[in-house]
Amino acid sequence: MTPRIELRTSPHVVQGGSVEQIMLHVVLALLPIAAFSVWQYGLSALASLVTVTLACIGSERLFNRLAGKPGTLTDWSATITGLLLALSLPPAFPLWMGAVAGFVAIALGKALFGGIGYNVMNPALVGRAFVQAAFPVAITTWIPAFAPQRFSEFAPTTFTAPLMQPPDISAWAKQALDGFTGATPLASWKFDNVLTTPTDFLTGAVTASAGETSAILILLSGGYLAARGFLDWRIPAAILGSAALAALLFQWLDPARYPDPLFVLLSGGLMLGAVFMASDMATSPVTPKGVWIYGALIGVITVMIRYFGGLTEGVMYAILIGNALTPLIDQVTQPKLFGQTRGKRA
Amino acid sequence: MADASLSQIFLATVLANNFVLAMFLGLCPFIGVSGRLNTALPMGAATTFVMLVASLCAYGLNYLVTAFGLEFLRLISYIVVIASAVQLVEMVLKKYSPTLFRALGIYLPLITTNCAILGVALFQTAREYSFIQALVFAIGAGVGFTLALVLMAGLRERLNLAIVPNVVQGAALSLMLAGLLSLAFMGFAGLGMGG
Amino acid sequence: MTALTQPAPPPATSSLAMIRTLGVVATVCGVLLVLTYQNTLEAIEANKRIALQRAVFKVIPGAATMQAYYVSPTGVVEANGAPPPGGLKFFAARDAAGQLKAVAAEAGAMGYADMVRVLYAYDPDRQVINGFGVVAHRETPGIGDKIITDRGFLDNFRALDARLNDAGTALVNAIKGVKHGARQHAWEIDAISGATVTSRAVAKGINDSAGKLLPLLRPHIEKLKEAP
Amino acid sequence: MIPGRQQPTNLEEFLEGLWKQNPVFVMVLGLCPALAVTVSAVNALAMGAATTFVLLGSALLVSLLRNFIPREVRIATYIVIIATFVTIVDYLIAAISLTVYEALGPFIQLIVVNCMILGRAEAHSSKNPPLRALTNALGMGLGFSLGLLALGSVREIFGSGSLFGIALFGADFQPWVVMLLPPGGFFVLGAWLLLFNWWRARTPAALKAAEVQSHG
Amino acid sequence: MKQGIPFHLKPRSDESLFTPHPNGKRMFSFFHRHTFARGVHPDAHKSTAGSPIRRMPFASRMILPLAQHIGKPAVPLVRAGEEVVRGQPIAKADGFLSVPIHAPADGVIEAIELKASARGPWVESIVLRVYEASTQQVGWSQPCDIDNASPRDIIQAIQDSGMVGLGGATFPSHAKLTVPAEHKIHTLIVNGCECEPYLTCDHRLMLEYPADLMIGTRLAMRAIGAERAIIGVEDNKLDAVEAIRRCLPADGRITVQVVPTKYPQGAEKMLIKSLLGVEVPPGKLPMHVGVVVNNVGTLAQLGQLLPAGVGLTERVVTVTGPGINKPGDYWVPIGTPMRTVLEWAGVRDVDAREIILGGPMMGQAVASLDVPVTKGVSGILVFDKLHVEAERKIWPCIKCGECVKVCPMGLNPSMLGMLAARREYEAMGAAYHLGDCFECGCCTYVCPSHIPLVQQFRVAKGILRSKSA
Repeated sequence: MTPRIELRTSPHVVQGGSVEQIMLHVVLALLPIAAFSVWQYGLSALASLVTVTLACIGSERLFNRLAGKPGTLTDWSATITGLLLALSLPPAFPLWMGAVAGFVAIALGKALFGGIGYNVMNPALVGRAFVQAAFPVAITTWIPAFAPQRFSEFAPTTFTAPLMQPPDISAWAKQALDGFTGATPLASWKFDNVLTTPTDFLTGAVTASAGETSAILILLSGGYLAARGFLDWRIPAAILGSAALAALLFQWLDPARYPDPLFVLLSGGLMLGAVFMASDMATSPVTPKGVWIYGALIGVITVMIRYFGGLTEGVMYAILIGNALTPLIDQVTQPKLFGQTRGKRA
Repeated sequence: MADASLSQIFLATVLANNFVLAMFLGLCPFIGVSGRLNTALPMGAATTFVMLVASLCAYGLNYLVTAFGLEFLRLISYIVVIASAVQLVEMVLKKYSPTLFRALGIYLPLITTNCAILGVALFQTAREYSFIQALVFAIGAGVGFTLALVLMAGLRERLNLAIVPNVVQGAALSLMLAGLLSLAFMGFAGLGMGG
Repeated sequence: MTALTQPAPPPATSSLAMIRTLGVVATVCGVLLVLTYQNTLEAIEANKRIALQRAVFKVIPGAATMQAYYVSPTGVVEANGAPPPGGLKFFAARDAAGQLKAVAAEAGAMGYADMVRVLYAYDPDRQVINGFGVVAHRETPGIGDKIITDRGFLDNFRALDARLNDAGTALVNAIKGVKHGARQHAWEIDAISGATVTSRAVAKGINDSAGKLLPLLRPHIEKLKEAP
Repeated sequence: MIPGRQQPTNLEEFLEGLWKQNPVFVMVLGLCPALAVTVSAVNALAMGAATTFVLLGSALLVSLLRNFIPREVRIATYIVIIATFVTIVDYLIAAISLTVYEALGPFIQLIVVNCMILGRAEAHSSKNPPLRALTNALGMGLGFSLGLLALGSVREIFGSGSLFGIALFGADFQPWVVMLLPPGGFFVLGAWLLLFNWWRARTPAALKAAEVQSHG
Repeated sequence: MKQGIPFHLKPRSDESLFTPHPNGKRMFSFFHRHTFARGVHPDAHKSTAGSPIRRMPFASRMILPLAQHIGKPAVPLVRAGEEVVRGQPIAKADGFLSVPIHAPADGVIEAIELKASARGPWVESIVLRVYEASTQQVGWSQPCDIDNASPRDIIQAIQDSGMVGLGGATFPSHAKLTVPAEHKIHTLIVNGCECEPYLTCDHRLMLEYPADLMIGTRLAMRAIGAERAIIGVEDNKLDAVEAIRRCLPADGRITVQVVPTKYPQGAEKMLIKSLLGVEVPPGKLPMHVGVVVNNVGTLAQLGQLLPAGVGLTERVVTVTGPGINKPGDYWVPIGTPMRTVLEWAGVRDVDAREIILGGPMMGQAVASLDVPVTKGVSGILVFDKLHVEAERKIWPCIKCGECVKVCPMGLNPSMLGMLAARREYEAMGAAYHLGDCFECGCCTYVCPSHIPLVQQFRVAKGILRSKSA
């Protein structure tokens, strides 16, 4: 009997679970949201999803080749970045701009710092913030949800020639759906004090980025991921909780001026951001206590920007700031060493 | 601008018009001293302090210079007086508070010829801030500088543990990080516009 | 420059030498400065005047001359030197015949990124604001800077209602920005779609400025019309 | 001035700042004005010219007075001299063009704290005769202007679709506004430095030369 | 009689699984069972728990390394060619921190030479050729009157028995039970957790030899002067709890307490925290909080050996794993080569991939089948091809924080791992408490990036040690 013996170091058993598995499940969890978005906005949203995701995957390949690293496409992280990015863009965002966003997301958000695990900010949000700053008009040009002909024609902006300005689509949008104002619920509230009803939010009949409106789907997908342990439930809980608390406080201070917490939770990208973007593992704190602080900060900053800033939506920036704060949060929330009395840390 | 409220000035200076991330002031120390957290914080504190000194000096000097119609001496007097004042403060600190000197002292000479310091003086003059407004502005500038410095230091410490591609090392990486931070800070644009 | 050739520290210089040097350098610099200052002063003043005039004339078409004044509760004085207490600056523009065309004033409000400073023209006869120009802004290019070019937005300032109440103490209707396409009254400013923040800043700035300036100005309009 | 090394020729002196020790790309100095005003090529050139003027003026004066200035007060003297020339250039620009003056804003006056200028005065002008100091300062100034131009051009091309105010892509071009904003400044300079790093990594000899220079 | 026990360490009821919190936080006691923070829950795989311990026959040749314990190696008392009887000391302790070695069978000393050891390097070992006629009869003894012996006598007797910590630590038991005068020990904790998956040797010992365990426990209590003993058993071994409870002495000084099943419940500091609610400060020993911890296996064996005055010549070993035909707990004579054990228990196929001494979380893979079973071997696990996962791709740390959530010592393995990758060993030791890591393996167990964290920490510790030395 001469068994072939392999030498390994302890522990010799592991839990299973792998980076690929986590990432794949996030992709799967995003698919229903993407599908809802396509159902809502039609062909344009579909084209945007496909283009942005392919741009991310292509850029990842390119940078891996430049860095001489083996392909990392199998980790699905580029796919997640692409899907998230596309879901956070307006459905009729010109495809060439979407491709730019995808490229920037991978280049500035990830490849620069050494790839997966080393990125300091959520790549999708880096891409989103870049195009928000670069193309401020296009990224605030919305199309109506559930327009009747959404499966038969593209929005005129979708196929804008590269480097060129997208055409003005207000006339097209008005004709596509009667009474379409082109303002997101947050803008309507901020500038005209018009509140969108929760029913509209839940059915998705609002003006928004491609993947923002399906609150129930987002929560279901997030719940699935959290239950499987692929997502830290504390992060969305802290963000949504602190945002709701902040909203409640302001509403209590001045009910006429500030909306109710439900509106704050349902409007804009708060749900999508809290569940899928802020929870990006590489850019959120590792310590359980740190995670709460991180989430609470993001929630509060979001409300601050929405209420007092120049922008109507602040989730993206709040998460980026949270990402930037993550190393500091990690530093101050190092776990308490077993047996050490509190306050005495070397 | 002269009628802006204090909280507005403070918020705008710390966040929306952050000296480093939105106004490009104080980049040399920002790139140079942001490598480690334990130096970033005292550096930020020292800078804030010097800004306050500079702001006080500039307020007085501007008053004098305007009163005598010697506007063409403004820049020279600012830089000379601020540099001397910092030197003086350094000496006083060394004599009366050695602990504080050890904490801040080594940074003071580095800071004196930093464009953020002169920036505080020049901007408060250009915007015709009142005395109190100028002080709040200086503190805001210092806090904003410290915030940017500390954030940057945190990120850079973390990236020290990453396998960053070779061509991105050094100043290029710092600038790209600063760009990302700056991008994130754009979210604060217009914060406090409603007062 | 290198450690290899580090020279031994030279003997300490006497204080006299230091002071002498600083004195010489200060003198040289002072001479240079004064020379520059004197030689450029006129050109700079002229530049500023021309720039201001150009801005005012752009806001008040047909104007040929302009004069800056301070108005305060005590009266109107020509703007030379410091303003009187509570004084506000405004410009009176006259056409070639010396007739008062309109008055112009600067207004400012916090926009998206920083102060938006604009110049507006007020026609005292019709009690409307009928001219508008942007002096300085740091708004987002492509969005906020549409206030300079957007036709629809500039149309707001053909005859923007700025009537004073009978007592002459305040505007009858506050000037305010409304959502794009929702303008119903002559005192409303139709915001630029997508640039609501900047548009509203302009409206707020003009409202604040006009609300303060016009009541002060009203008693002196006739005098202004007379005085050349 | 390492002993045994030959005194550099005037051409070398000139090229040093222009290329080998380029203040923007190699030494990464004077970043504040480099990033703040380079939203267009014209602004970049104006800033470059202003800085070059101050460099030349202070180099000349410092070099002339070099044997006269005691060591103890040299920094103070240099600062005064530099501040003088900055004030002069401030007035000159305002006299020449108010538009440019307003575009550059307080950053003209901030030239005074550009560490490159003080560094030149201390490391070069105070040790060399006027002509040599001027040559070196001119090289540095042009190198700085070149760096600013490189930044300004990229930012103007992407951010406004034009170069020196001349439209390049027609009316329908979509400007990349971010390039005119602070993040764009950081990104473009970062990208240029990246390019330089990459280029230097490909030519190890050049890298070594640069290292020697920057330590010298 | 109990005045020596600090108030906050008052014994808890041994009745309930849900012991109330000593600070009176009763409200949460149903949700918050008493245990340490964090840790993991690996699959138990304790299929061998149901069958009694069997005896393994003598191998024809036994190998007895002189260093089977922590401390100085023993000094041989025999020469090649000498005949020995089972139980006879063949090597004596070299100083206090050392223990003797006894012949596991009748036979003749073949040689004293270098032999392969489980840790890799070859070590000085006594090779014993076993007579085929050797019986279980112990031919040598030095009985000890345990009822009247002084603590010092007991400790001497324990050293003479060659006993070491059988849980795997192999720290000489007499040394562990020797408490410096400045420490007052109030409690002996008997560790019956056996939190490692697969292992059941302690479980079977508790079931089959509870009386011996009582004797051993009492001896240990006497040796250290403890007023009480608490036997902590994980709640997946309630039958063992029942068996022990039946043997508990009437004076109530020995109690058994159930703790939740969680890895690493059996680590000394964790068990103290679970049972008493106190944390042993970093860098300190249990005796600093008035506690000494001993393994059930050790005490049960002591209870057998000491009254008879015989040495440690065999121990219970769990031989199991997917690659074993006849898994079970065996009395294995110390010195039996691995090959013999595996032949006896049957290796399922020739493609056995990994052979581990000890449990799967902290045990050590062996390179050679000639390695003998030593005093510290609690289990032999054989994983076959199926169960040894193919080379898993190692990803960069994605900072998921799972390791931080499971590290029982409250370390930040994520940070430590990244520092290790950059060779920043000083920072690991100084700022991130590397020294407090006891290599339980929880972090590596959960890491989705498959980073060999524990291995990195071992290397780092070694480098730090060699630097400070």
